[in-house]
Amino acid sequence: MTLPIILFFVFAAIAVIGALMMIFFREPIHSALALILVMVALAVLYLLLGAEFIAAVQIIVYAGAVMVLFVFVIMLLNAGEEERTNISKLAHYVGWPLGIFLTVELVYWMLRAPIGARATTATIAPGDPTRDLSMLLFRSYLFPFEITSILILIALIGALVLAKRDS
Amino acid sequence: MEKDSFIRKLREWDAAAVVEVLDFRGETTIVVARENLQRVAEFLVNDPGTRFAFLSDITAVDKFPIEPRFELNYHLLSLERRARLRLKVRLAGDDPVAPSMVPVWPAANWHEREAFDLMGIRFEGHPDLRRILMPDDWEGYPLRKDYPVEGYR
Amino acid sequence: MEFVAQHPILVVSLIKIVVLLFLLMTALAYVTWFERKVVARIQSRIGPLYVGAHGLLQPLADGVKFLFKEDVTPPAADRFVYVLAPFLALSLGLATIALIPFGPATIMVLGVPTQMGIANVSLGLLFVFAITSMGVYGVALAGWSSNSKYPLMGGLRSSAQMVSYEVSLTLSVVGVVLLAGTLNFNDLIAYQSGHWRYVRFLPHWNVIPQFVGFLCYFISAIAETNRVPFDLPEAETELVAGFHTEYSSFKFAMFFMAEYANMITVSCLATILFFGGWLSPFPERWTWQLYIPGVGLILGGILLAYDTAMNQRGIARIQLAVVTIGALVIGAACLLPSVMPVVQGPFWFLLKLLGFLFFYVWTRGTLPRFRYDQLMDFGWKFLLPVSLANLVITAFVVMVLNR
Amino acid sequence: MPISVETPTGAAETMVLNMGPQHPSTHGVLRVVLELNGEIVVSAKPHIGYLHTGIEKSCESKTYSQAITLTDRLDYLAPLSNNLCYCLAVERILNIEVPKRAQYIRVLLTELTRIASHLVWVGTHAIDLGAMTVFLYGFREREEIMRILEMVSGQRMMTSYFRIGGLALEPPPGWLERVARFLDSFPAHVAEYEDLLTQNRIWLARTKGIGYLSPEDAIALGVSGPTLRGSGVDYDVRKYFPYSSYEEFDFDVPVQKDGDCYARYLCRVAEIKESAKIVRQAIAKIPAEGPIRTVAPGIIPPSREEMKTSIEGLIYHFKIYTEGFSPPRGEVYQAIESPRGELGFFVASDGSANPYRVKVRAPSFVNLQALPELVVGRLIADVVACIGTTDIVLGEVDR
Amino acid sequence: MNEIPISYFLVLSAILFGLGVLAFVFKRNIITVFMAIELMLNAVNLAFVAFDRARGGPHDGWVFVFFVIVVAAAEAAVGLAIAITVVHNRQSLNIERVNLLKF
Repeated sequence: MTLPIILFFVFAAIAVIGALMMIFFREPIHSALALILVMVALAVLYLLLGAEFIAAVQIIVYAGAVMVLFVFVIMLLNAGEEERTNISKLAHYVGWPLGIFLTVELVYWMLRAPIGARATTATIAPGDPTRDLSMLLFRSYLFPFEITSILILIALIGALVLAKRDS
Repeated sequence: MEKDSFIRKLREWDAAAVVEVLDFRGETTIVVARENLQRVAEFLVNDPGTRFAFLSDITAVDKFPIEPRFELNYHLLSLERRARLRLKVRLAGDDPVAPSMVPVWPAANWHEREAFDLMGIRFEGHPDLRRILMPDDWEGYPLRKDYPVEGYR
Repeated sequence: MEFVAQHPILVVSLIKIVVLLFLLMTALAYVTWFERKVVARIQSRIGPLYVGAHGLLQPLADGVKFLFKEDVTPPAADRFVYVLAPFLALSLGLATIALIPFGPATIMVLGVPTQMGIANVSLGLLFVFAITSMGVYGVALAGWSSNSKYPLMGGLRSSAQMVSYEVSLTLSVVGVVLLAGTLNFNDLIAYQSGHWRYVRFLPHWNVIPQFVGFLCYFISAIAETNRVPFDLPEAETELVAGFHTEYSSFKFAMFFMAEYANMITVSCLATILFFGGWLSPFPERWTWQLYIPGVGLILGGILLAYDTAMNQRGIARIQLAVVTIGALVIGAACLLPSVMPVVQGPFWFLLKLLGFLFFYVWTRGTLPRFRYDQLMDFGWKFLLPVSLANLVITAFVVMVLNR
Repeated sequence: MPISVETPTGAAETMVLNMGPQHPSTHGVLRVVLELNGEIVVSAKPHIGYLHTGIEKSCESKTYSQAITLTDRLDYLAPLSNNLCYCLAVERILNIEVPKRAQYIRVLLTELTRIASHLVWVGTHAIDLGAMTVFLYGFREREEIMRILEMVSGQRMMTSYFRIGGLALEPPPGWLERVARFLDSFPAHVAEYEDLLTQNRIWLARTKGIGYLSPEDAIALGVSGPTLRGSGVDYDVRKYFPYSSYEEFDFDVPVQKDGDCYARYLCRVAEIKESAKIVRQAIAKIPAEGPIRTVAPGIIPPSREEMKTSIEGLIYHFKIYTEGFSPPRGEVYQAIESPRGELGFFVASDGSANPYRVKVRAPSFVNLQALPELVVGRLIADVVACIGTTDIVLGEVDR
Repeated sequence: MNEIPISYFLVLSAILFGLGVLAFVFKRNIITVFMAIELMLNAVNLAFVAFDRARGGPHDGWVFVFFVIVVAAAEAAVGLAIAITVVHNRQSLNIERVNLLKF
């Protein structure tokens, strides 16, 4: 057991427990907090994978902005406990088995993935990773990058139009 | 004397409006009948010769054993004429109701609420006649002379 | 034990964490004392006076008071979140300090050369922003979980305020990053060493080319830490106490400490990004500057000694005597040839930090408070465009110069 | 205890916020029920009476002289104004004239309390808007005025220094010099407040255009004092109906046209300076020697010397202090310009030794009525500014 | 020494994705349903980063994570705006009540 492996298991456990808590909590704000926990744990895992920049972005954008938005909306709508309604019979009886089956299947295929089976984090990429990322983003992927900025703008305007009360 | 001119104007306008004129220490008081109060007030506010647009105060006085028991004093001020005038209305003890002056002077709102609260005079046509100083569930009208000053209610 | 021996960095880091946490907690307490004294001076008062000489033990007394006060939880509160919020606020406030370097990498601990500062991360600046961006939760959750109207409004206000000022805060430092070409604090400071080529007496600090960026940064930082004139989330005279209205006892103290920790963090950042971090403002050839910390402390000690002898009586005299001797001893120690180079970095760093903290208090003593909509207008319609323009111009200049 | 609060507009998306009675910026125990849409005030209802002490009723069971001490408790920031107004009213009923020296001293002291009151106002208003330093500066100067009042009357706040027919005591020697010293240092201090506030961008943004009150509305709502003059109406009782020799003093009545919080602020600051001017003139006018009480046997207590030396003096002294005096039947309404506006005392006498009815026309009470007019449609932060500039004292509102 | 098999990350990613699907199916609050989507996106991101690490080389995987995060942010903004509108129109956050295509 080396330190990175211990760290991995600790934060993987935190992520899974957080995800479970998100499912089982009834108050939306508690669910949101659990999800934030998952995201922070994931950020640490990214660090273990050597993706510092992605870890920082994960926290800044996901935990620091998107989830703030969620919390903000929950506060604004003063969302209380979920009401228990009859969910569809199918989901009720087959939901859990199907979900677990899906998970197991995914795990199986992930383990059989040709790339994942033999590699470890020891594989070290040459060069400065953040510099490489920026080169990729602003050279090879410049067009998609610009498209996403337009997407953001559209989302911004769309959110504004949707949330604005009709006067 | 300018004050006499107000009275003269009032008399010219409606001879029956002025019931009585009192003068004490340079203060002129015009006693008006309850029915005429609103008309007189409107005249005093609107007539260019008087222009009592500023209502300083409304005071209710309880003359307990004497009838008519209540006196309402409206202290008026004319900023243009630099003059004060007191309108007085006498109300019977068993019928302490006066027309509300809020339409004429918006300032009367709280003054009338206070008179209602502490003296139990009701104002007809008041937009929001609730107790103002005393708690909402208070019984009795503390400033009346027959209100016990000591002991428990 | 073997595990520990295998990971000496772990042990050294733990030691550093403990030492820094202790120093930071003390500093937080004494920043309140500092603030009260300075504000009192501005307002022609004396400030804390009776607990200890010059009120020096006042922070201690406050701490004890906070610990022993009744801890009230509103019955309608969401207990879990209600308890979580102050912990979140304080831990996030303290966590950022871990990334701040207080001096160059010179000390040896357990045979490991290490830096004054806990972590040296290659994307240090980015991680500081990552942690501060989480800071909203403490305030927002506190406001929401109290289940009371004033805290809710304070919480909503502050979430909006902190999120919007974060944008201009981040944008205003991008100029510096563009100039230095790095996000690492050590490299950022190294970039600022030396002096300008033509104006030899001016240190090569980023504040000179990035003055607009600095102003934007510092204004946003004041807003981000919810201080006057942007203290709307806790606007005392409107929202009673804003998001922490319902908090009492130590939970309240935690919010208080978090606020001061945030103040220290953003001041540290300003020091590192714009004022050359631990670098001294004087050129290196002036070797006498090495004596400044020691001589300064000794002079301060002498002043204190004079005060002790002339103005103090009784127990205050003893307390001050202890402080005086401490100052003199440390000052003398700073003159030892082995210690002298080590204290240079922290000395200049702390001096600059203190300057920023003083500025914070100064604004608090001078300015009225913005109204909420004016604050938002200011953030979005003035600060953001200005910092964006600063960014664009800087990028252009950097591009032209690098060509 | 749940308090049901009606929402006047009944809109679904609004929130009702109880501002007060325990709130840092309601200046006491005012409770304003605000209906908010977001942070915008849809309706505001002031609820008062938390400090109701029944002073008017209490006055009816006191003798005329005893009632003076009650008037101190009305507007506790300017107690001497209340004393003065009540004494003037009773003097009117009695039809007695106060010696000139006493009149000038009255003017001087009431103007000092006006300065003190306005200083407290500037300070509290500033701290409401977040500028805390002005508050402490204001209290620094007020402290000096309090010391002067203590020197003259033995009390800092509830002085009860004015008595029917004159003053309570001969002021101590050297007090005028002290007032003069205060006046010498005072203008520099006022300049300090103005430095901090008058041209401050944030201050302007917080007060300019906020809480507009048109002159017509102001008159209709009976608003008086600086709140009225901020709307451009130059009504000042000291000029319109001079009392206590105010006609002999040369001063201006500051008037501003804008009718917003800033205009009211400017009015009050200018008024501080005008008051200082009046005080300076009063110092020059007050004769060194002369009676401080009028002579009216059976009504005004004789001087100490007379009480000790003549039998009539002793008898009058005993009678006045045990059973009081009985003015003729009649009722008067006496108004003065208190720091907050037209302060009126209606005193009715039935010929007995106790006032039959005392009614206080409290300027704060009337001015507070205008609050909903000022704040509806604005933000919560503006409510604070508007409560600040209406300058209410709850002791006077609730009586 | 400092090696973690990449497959660990992949398994974790699969588990998180499965939990996200379950949350999506079982949660009835419209906001928590959005959160379930975020969880699934996060799981996918983890897989991206892990694969990227396994490949070494240029960090195309990171670029995709970057894009996913951006799209998730946009989605959250629009989605929450829709949630607010739904709540204003239906007075309920329950997703079962939002069964009409037209209000």
